[in-house]
Amino acid sequence: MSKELSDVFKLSRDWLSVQEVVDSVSSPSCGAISVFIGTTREDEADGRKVVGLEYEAYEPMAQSEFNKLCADIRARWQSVTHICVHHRLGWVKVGETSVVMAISSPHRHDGQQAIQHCISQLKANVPIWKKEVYDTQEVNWKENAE
Amino acid sequence: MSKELSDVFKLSRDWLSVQEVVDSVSSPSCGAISVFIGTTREDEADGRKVVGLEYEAYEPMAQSEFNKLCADIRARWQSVTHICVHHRLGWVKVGETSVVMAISSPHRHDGQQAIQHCISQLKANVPIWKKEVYDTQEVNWKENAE
Amino acid sequence: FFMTAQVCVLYFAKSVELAGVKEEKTVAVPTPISSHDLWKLLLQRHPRLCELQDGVVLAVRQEYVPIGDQVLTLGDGDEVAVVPPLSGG
Amino acid sequence: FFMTAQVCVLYFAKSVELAGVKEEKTVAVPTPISSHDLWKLLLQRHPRLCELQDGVVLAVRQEYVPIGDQVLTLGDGDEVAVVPPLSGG
Repeated sequence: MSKELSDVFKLSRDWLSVQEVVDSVSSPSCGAISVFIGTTREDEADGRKVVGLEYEAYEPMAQSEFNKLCADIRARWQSVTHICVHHRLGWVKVGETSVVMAISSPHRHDGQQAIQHCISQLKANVPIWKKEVYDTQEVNWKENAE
Repeated sequence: MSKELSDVFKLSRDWLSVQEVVDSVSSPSCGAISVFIGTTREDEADGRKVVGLEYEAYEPMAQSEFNKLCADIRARWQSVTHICVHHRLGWVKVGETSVVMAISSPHRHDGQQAIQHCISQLKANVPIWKKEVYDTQEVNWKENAE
Repeated sequence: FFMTAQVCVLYFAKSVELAGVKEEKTVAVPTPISSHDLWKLLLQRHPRLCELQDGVVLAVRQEYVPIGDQVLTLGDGDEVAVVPPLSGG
Repeated sequence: FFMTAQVCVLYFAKSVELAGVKEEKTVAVPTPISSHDLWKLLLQRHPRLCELQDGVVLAVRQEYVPIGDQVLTLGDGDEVAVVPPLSGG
């Protein structure tokens, strides 16, 4: 059985579809799909309410860092079949999804570890930024802890 | 901010909707949703091809074991907000989804650990069974390794 | 001093095929009884269940009970289930 | 012996606000140059970038370069980016 592998990365100014991301990693050889969904939380900072986030990316470099991340994942968990990440750009209201990622694998353990690595390395290495926008019109550029 | 927690378990003879499961755990206080999707893999056993799986459950006990599992998850990861599991019953063709589960949490680490615990404990403790059905009409009751 | 309870026995998965029945609404069972003796009683009714010997457990009033020394007090209408190895997910 | 390259400098996130510009298509830069000296040169153009001092890195031809002793050989049209701390996800 020859195995096709796909790495799909999309930066989108539209609403993200979980189903579309899941469908793009589905495979008859895979019994397990692990998914992570990140959404913008209701939050307060210094008495100001967060109303949304504004994302931007260094787009071609984001794609090349994603490719490196996929190579790293495949070196660590060789049973990983398909990897798909959709990330929002532009204005994302509180409660909306900013990132959806899915990884398929024949059995679940590899996919579950790989998805954790994928989100933590995406936050660490893929050149994307967000600023919080408050109900006072003020803004604050965020910084990932990890 | 008072926190509503929900534990939803559904046994379904119909196709499962990932979006429905994800929607039922969404919460403005949660930045992370971890999802696991189990599908029936293309497989062979002794030269016979698996065409599908037939699931059955001890339904009221499956619900009560799910309730215990949720209590266990909440004791281990106290930030877990909503838990939802949909599991198929009856005939599931190869390639179709047999289980979808989602857990929401304010931050991702708790949810990611909780979802792994959820699938492994569901397999170990919730009274559901499947038999593989082969292209030869033969069947074989499966047994979870863990 | 022993009494008898009329319990409802449920069979699942491979045990349905081996017992040839999914449910027996009133099975007379002495009580108290060890789970081991309860299993022996079910084996007498359906000898082919011995195929399940390794890995089977019971559920009594929807709680798992391993087959062993544990003593069960049963009442009329109590649900007893034969639980072959699980394979959900 | 030094040469000069005309590089394209890209600014992202907070560095856009501090520099007041998103992109400078042709910036004359000596080459070879250490990444530290390249950063100093950008600070001379846009002094407010010093707010980013802690945590900023550069990207040269879309590869991360920490600010330090590493010597870069630049060519005309090369892309240099100012990369404040990331916050994707």
